[in-house]
Amino acid sequence: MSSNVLTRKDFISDQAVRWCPGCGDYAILAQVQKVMPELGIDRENIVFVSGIGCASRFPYYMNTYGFHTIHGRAPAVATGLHLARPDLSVWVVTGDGDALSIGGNHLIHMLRRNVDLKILLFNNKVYGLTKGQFSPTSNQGMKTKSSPFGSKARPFSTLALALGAEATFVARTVDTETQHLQEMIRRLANHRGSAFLEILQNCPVFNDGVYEDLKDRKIKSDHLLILENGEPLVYGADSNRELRLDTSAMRLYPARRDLSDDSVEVRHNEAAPDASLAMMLARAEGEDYPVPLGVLRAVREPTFEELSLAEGQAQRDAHGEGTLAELLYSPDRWKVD
Amino acid sequence: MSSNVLTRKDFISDQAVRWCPGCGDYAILAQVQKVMPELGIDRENIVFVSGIGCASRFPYYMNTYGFHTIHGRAPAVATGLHLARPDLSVWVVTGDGDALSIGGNHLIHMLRRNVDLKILLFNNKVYGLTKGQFSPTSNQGMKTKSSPFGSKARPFSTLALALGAEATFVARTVDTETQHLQEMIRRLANHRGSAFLEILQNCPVFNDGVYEDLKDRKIKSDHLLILENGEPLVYGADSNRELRLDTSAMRLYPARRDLSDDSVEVRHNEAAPDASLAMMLARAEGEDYPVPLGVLRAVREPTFEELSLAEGQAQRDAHGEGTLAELLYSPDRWKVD
Amino acid sequence: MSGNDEVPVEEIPSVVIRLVGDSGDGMQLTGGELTRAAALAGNDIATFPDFPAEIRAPAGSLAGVSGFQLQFSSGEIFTAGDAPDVMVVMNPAALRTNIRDLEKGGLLIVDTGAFKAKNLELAGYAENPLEDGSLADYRLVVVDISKHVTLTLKGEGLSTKDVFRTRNFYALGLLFWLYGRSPEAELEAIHRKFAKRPEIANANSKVFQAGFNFGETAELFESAYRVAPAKLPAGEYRNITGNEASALAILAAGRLADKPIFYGSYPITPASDILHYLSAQPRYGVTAFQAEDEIAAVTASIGASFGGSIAITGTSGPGFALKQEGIGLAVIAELPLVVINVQRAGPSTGMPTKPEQSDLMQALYGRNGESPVAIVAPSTPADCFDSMLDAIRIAVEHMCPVVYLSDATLANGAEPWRIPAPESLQPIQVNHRIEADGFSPYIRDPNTLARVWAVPGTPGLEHRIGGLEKEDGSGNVSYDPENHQHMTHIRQAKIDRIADRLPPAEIFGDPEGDLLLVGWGSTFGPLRQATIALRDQGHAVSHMHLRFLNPLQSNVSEALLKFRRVLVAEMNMGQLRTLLRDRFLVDAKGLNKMQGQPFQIREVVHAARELLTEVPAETIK
Amino acid sequence: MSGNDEVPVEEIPSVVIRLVGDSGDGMQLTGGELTRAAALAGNDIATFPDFPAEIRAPAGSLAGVSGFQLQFSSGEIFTAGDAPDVMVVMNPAALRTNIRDLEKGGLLIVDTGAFKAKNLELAGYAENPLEDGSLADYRLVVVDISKHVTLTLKGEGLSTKDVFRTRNFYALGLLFWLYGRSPEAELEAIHRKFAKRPEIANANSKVFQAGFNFGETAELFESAYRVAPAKLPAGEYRNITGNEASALAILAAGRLADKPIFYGSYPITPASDILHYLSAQPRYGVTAFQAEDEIAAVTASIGASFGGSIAITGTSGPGFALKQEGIGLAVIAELPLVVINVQRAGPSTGMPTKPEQSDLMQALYGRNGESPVAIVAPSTPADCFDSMLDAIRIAVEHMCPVVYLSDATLANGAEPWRIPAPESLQPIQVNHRIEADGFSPYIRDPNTLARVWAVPGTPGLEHRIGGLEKEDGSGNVSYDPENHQHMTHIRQAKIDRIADRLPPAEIFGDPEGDLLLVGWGSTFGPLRQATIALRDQGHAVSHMHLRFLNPLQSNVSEALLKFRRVLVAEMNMGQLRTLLRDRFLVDAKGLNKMQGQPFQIREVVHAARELLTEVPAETIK
Ligand SMILES: Cc1ncc(C[n+]2csc(CCOP(=O)(O)OP(=O)(O)O)c2C)c(N)n1
Ligand SMILES: Cc1ncc(C[n+]2csc(CCOP(=O)(O)OP(=O)(O)O)c2C)c(N)n1
Ligand code: SF4
Ligand code: SF4
Ligand SMILES: [Mg+2]
Ligand SMILES: [Mg+2]
Repeated sequence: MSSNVLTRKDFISDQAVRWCPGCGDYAILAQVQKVMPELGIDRENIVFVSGIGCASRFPYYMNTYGFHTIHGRAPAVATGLHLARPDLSVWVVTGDGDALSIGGNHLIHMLRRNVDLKILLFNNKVYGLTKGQFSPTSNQGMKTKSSPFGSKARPFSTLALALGAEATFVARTVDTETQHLQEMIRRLANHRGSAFLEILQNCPVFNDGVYEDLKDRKIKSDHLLILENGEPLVYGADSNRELRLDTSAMRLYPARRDLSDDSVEVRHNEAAPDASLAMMLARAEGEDYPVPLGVLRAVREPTFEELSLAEGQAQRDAHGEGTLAELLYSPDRWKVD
Repeated sequence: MSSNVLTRKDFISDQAVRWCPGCGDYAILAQVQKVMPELGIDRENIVFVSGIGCASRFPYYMNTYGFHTIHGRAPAVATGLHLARPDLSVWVVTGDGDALSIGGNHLIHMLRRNVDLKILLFNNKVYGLTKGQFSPTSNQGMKTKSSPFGSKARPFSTLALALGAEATFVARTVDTETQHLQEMIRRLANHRGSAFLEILQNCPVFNDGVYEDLKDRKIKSDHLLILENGEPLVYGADSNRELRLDTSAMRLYPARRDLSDDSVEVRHNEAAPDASLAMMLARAEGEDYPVPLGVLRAVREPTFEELSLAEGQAQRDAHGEGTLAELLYSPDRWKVD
Repeated sequence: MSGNDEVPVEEIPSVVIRLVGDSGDGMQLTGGELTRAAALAGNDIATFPDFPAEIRAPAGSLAGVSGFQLQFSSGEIFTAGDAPDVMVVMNPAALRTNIRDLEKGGLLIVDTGAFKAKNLELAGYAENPLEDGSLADYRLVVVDISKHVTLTLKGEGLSTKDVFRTRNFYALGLLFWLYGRSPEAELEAIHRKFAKRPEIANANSKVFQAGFNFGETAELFESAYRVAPAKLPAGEYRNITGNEASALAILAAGRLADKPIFYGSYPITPASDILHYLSAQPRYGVTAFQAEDEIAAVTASIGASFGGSIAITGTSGPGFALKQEGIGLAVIAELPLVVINVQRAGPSTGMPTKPEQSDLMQALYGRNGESPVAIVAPSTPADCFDSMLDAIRIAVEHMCPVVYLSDATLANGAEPWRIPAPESLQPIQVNHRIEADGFSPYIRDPNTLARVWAVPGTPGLEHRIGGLEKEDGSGNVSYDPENHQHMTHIRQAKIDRIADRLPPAEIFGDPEGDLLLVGWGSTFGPLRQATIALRDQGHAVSHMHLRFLNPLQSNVSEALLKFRRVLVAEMNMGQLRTLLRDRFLVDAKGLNKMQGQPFQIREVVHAARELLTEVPAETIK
Repeated sequence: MSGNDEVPVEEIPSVVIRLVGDSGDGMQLTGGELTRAAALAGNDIATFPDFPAEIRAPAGSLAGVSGFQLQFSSGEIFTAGDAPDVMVVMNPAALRTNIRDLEKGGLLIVDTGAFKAKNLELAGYAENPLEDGSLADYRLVVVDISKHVTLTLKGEGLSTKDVFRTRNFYALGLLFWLYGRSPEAELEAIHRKFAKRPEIANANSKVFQAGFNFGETAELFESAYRVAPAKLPAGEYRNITGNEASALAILAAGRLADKPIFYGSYPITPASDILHYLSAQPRYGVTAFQAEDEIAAVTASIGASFGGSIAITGTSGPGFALKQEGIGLAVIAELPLVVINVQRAGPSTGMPTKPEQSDLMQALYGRNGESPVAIVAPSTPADCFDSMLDAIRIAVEHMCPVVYLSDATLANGAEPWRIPAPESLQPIQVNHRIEADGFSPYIRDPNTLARVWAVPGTPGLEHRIGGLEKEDGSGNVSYDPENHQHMTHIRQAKIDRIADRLPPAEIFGDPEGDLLLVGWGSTFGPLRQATIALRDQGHAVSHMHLRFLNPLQSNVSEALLKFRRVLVAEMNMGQLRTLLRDRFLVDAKGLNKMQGQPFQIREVVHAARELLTEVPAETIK
């Protein structure tokens, strides 16, 4: 089994897929199934762990090991699994409600610890499975069943939160950008440590069109900034726009490339030890700003598992494997005859 | 009662204070009791809400209303209280474990929503009450009862996390800097929206001396950067050092003021709409970096309560107060005789 | 009223209709309209919607089948009926998953247009069941609704998809004709409902009328039917689901107490609709807070309660588990709080859209330490109104958390509710302490043992409370051994004394006999109806329904002793039975259904009969 | 052995000593050393440490008093004794809070040097109790320890504070002399313990010796005492606390099963020490994960269990409440998991350092839905070892969560433990499925009903599990009504069948009689000792201790019927009693202590006597 060359089909389980027609989740599933065989990991060594939500049904459709756990706890379940079994490739699939509402704490702690997990966060900016309430990423003012007059809460910037929580790998893509999505999945697989990917996903039933600007062929190039490492932050139909640094205000702003001003050109550096640029990009949101897609940050730091394993090894090297006899017969024992 | 001029003594409750001798919590309590009378708020309109931990015993010692709740949930309890009673001045007292370990999710959601609460986070980088395990802010490698070989987890940067969670007011001070601590409490009180103050606090029993550099009179000026709005980021015994921006690496770095280089001088702007500078300051950590103290960010945005109240008012203005009759007699009713 | 002169009209006492189709076919909407028409015509009604867990499973799949069952009657009814007399089927998958429930000889109306090869395959039919004789047991009526609507709407400029989506209104028209409902009110309703999309309103109206006319002209049915109005008590009525009634009562409580309401919740099926309802009502002084999780929902509500609001937090099973630590805080802080648990099938995520009553023990015992709470359980959708008012009254008058145990059947089921006159509702007494003299936070009412409710903002009453054990009276933190024993007893006694205010549990039937059927919550309907049936058959059976589970009403013990046998029927493994056995050492037997479905009347009748004829108890345990 | 020739040496069967002082006075350390000396001398011992909730309350305050009680004996003992015969008091606050417990005529040793005005005031004494005659009931021995240590250490260059902190070793020396313990071993121990601070080691040794010498030379005592070695079964012994024994068993299980161990926990009193112990033992293949909260601790452990580790998660009351939703997932996923709950006094935060047994119901019923788990409860500190091994065996062999209910008394209490020979411990059988043929994730062992444990990494066994209801066998998501009923019964039957492997519950005393005392957990000691006392007094009393609470051992029902009366003594309001009444309809009475303190033997004896003489049951309920 393990030696065969795998194909996309090998990753399709026997379960009928049950998302709504037109749901962005289908495209993501297809791309994941497409990229998996390329990774050279045996199917039995892959585990998909999810919480609860439409997105979280994902594991049922992957012909790998899978665990559809409880709402918000997938990062914690996966942390335990991977600490116990660092030989496995463990993927977490979650939604914006699952990951950022009830599960926010586990997510930030996983990122902080740099547990070697791949996180796919399907952000449709709404609670799909419970039929359409606003989520922590919903735009302020969004009208839903639980916010009939518009939601009052400001949304999280998903990537800013991840960066604020010390993430070593942070990226973003869109369900409809097939190639880019594939590329991001590959990048995720190759990162050692917590690798966090936000996938902007359309929910045609409860939040149709939130990402329309990024999908409409006519205008999308003005709204998408595809990050290229080492390159300036150029976008727009004729590459005529650029995000540049205004040093007086200490912020990126959208500039016309043909008009020169006082600002500083910024070249993307995903490996910068300091997360400042990544953070500016994560926050590059607003009317005139494009949405940055790609890898905002990718730095290699020791993973939680590496450090934990190394400690165990060091102890065993220094003092030998613990035996039952040694465990029981402590030096302060005494004898009764 | 309400009309009397209050003094510090009015804020001292009849309960014996039960922290360890030398605990930094004493100094904080004293300064809070000192500043309270200046705020011009009647004692009965002030509520201190806490979770569980040494820090969280705080409310017992304040002669105001108080609620010592359960571990990690103070921000949520306070959110409910203040949504219900926006007329009150509600303060949250919490520890690094309480706020950032078990309570991390409530903290970031409170900040995101911009609930009008004042948060005092006593960061002693350890779990005091449970007798000395590492916390989410403990330095990596710290040896404790639960990490006898050094903790493996990377710490949160408290302020970076808050900024990543959209905080509108973020500040830091130290238990021993009496004047500065007082000033920060005043600033907190004046902010509308979530106001987050990290207080670096010494735990002489379980983590003595973690902040020694900031306390030792001989060296502390080299280690403390006191932020002044509009001013460059100058510090050092003779104000001979400065944090400047390296635009090629997009980061702040510690420079000598007398040596000029390519870098850009940065003037502090706590009210910048973009949180980038605040984030850089929050992350200004490391061997050669000073610890910034003061207000990193202070921007005014509508609070969650303001928006919620306004909506209720708008509805009542438009359609009148709801009556019992109107509630019960829906238009689709029918009559049986 | 129009009618086909050539078809006889038969008077029937009641009918059970089930509409089944794909989730996209609008069965819930159709069911709702039919319910309303029946209600307006004065019938007693009961409904049972049954939808899939998926938002929209692939069209035509077995997982995507959505159903709505409705009984309307000229007499008093308590359930939506065991088995349908009439089934309307919109596609093969719906037929496959539902047909076994239809009574033999029942009327089966099918849209043949949906029985195409692909749909048949999705439903797992090798052959078309409409043609292979497998439906011979039923009175099959086939109509090519799909074709009819296409013809009806030709030239209206609608997309094929939009045309197809009007099929349910065609079926509705047919049913209106069949039961002699006047189409006018429905036509109006359609125009109101689709006011924002006039072209759809227009199409639905046309198609509805076409269905009605087809019933009249085509000779499909041997007879049309009439169900006479029920003799309901006089008054104004509206149709109401359990979730609506719960929400309404919450708003009413705010007005009755003249207090602001705080509702903290995190969405979860089947409780979310209460949040939705309340979110739309800021005019009634309600703050509906969608929290980040259930822990925040309950603790924010506790904060609001500390601040003096009437605080309610709502959820379902798994969310209820998450709230338990918070409920314990409310117990020791002695703050009023109502916790709604709309129960669903467990354990864990279980079957989230299906009903169950398996959280009674969790409500009683789900927290650390001895932490008693009061428990109230509504019995029918309309009773949710009264039960919620009871829950709120108990919470604020006894200063304690009250768990309110609804379930998925009640939450989504509807029935006519006689609207109480506003002035007939008792005000809710809330007394906040304001007197500073002699104040301390844990002084108590000598009768109820409720502590004072002193809220921030009151000068001179500044005080601190929390989760550590309290000294009685002063409220100071105390580790004193005797005080802990004392406080443990006080907290228990406070709950026990609530029994003093409760009316005796009502016994339907004679006060003694051979068998007492005991139930709580949504099993009220089938148990009551089963009791009626058993008594009609001459058995000495009575029915005791418990609306209060903690404390139990004071006559319960005595009532149990007066019957030779006790049968506790529950949608769980015997949780109330456990309680009764423990408290009263009565050898109660259990009828326990764990199928995510309410009891059928016949199941209860059958189990009762077995017990009456002394079949060994094991078989029905 | 040295001894004052002029003081007689009295042989006594046992003695109860309590050391009390400020938290900073080192009472726990002193108690530990005294315990070790008694153990090494072959006495049977039992200890009860009792410390305040504050880390270090202000020196001299009532809240800061820390105590350590120890009984050593020449016969078998099961508790640290009801009341001390000897009390050593290091300051006025300690005297005030403890003196009422000392037996009249008991020996009271006091450091007069600490009875200064400020300390007296802090303790709330208007006059010095050493001088006002209020202690006349006791044999008061005053020593100015503070002065003695100052003199002893003059010129050693230590700070006043450091000198003052040696006082406990002076008291220890005195006690060593009084009970004829050899000082050599202790002097060695001091040097080991303070190896990193030789000046302190030196000072403590000097002071210890000075105390010993003072006993010998001063004519303080009428007599010295000797407690002969107990006739313990032959073997190697060590002194062990409950938390240590639990942790040791966890490590041993890893070796016995040849599997890695995963321990997920979030610090909480009184469970944290298990985490501390395991964190130091990576050599035994344990991964100790300090999670961000209890929910992460339990779910990470479930993840590790899915991955094939032996997974354990530990906490106390409020943390246990937070874990319940996760436990429900383990129930439906049918994964092995041990959940430790070191119970403490509730509700809510309650009295965090004090013991209670009030989470039995929470363990049984604390989750949504019908979600049965197994429950094991250790009876003594040493029994924690065997009980934990039992819990782990049940979890992995029956593929289910097992709750392990310890409490604060067991956790910190110590007793000598006869070390089992490593080869005497049964290996733990773990069979992971590897055969792909015929595999599906919910196929079961026909005897135990345990499903297969197939772990990721095994080729051909790829499968998905989760919290939605499963189809038996295939493990596919299922909403089928009959399947849900079937699975509910399977999950219950799986737990019930564990009873087949359990030995019968042991009845101490005769198998029938007038009264059966029933208990579980840490009440074992006082109940057993009370039973002995009652039998000595001629009563027909027996004692049944339950180590397994779910399922109950199969002889329990029969055993209960053989006694005229049943008394269930618990540190709660009657949780086991509730269970027994429900299951067996037996009119069990309760003795319920809710004081954050273990039972005293005399309390149990008293309650039993009352019941035996037919005093109305209400008074002891
Ligand atoms: C403890 C608990 N609380 C609430 C729920 C109900 N619930 C299920 S999924 C969900 C939110 C789903 O939103 P998201 O994570 O964004 O996923 P999506 O459905 O949009 O893919 C909620 C609130 C639950 N299953 N468990
Ligand atoms: C649910 C729950 N889990 C765990 C605990 C135990 N606990 C109490 S305080 C605390 C951590 C305290 O650390 P921190 O918040 O940093 O406060 P500090 O004592 O250092 O001021 C813990 C783990 C608890 N009380 N409740
Ligand atoms: S509700 Fe939205 S997210 Fe969920 S399956 Fe349907 S389209 Fe997709
Ligand atoms: S343990 Fe540390 S933080 Fe807690 S009271 Fe003592 S010194 Fe202060
Ligand atoms: Mg979503
Ligand atoms: Mg701390």
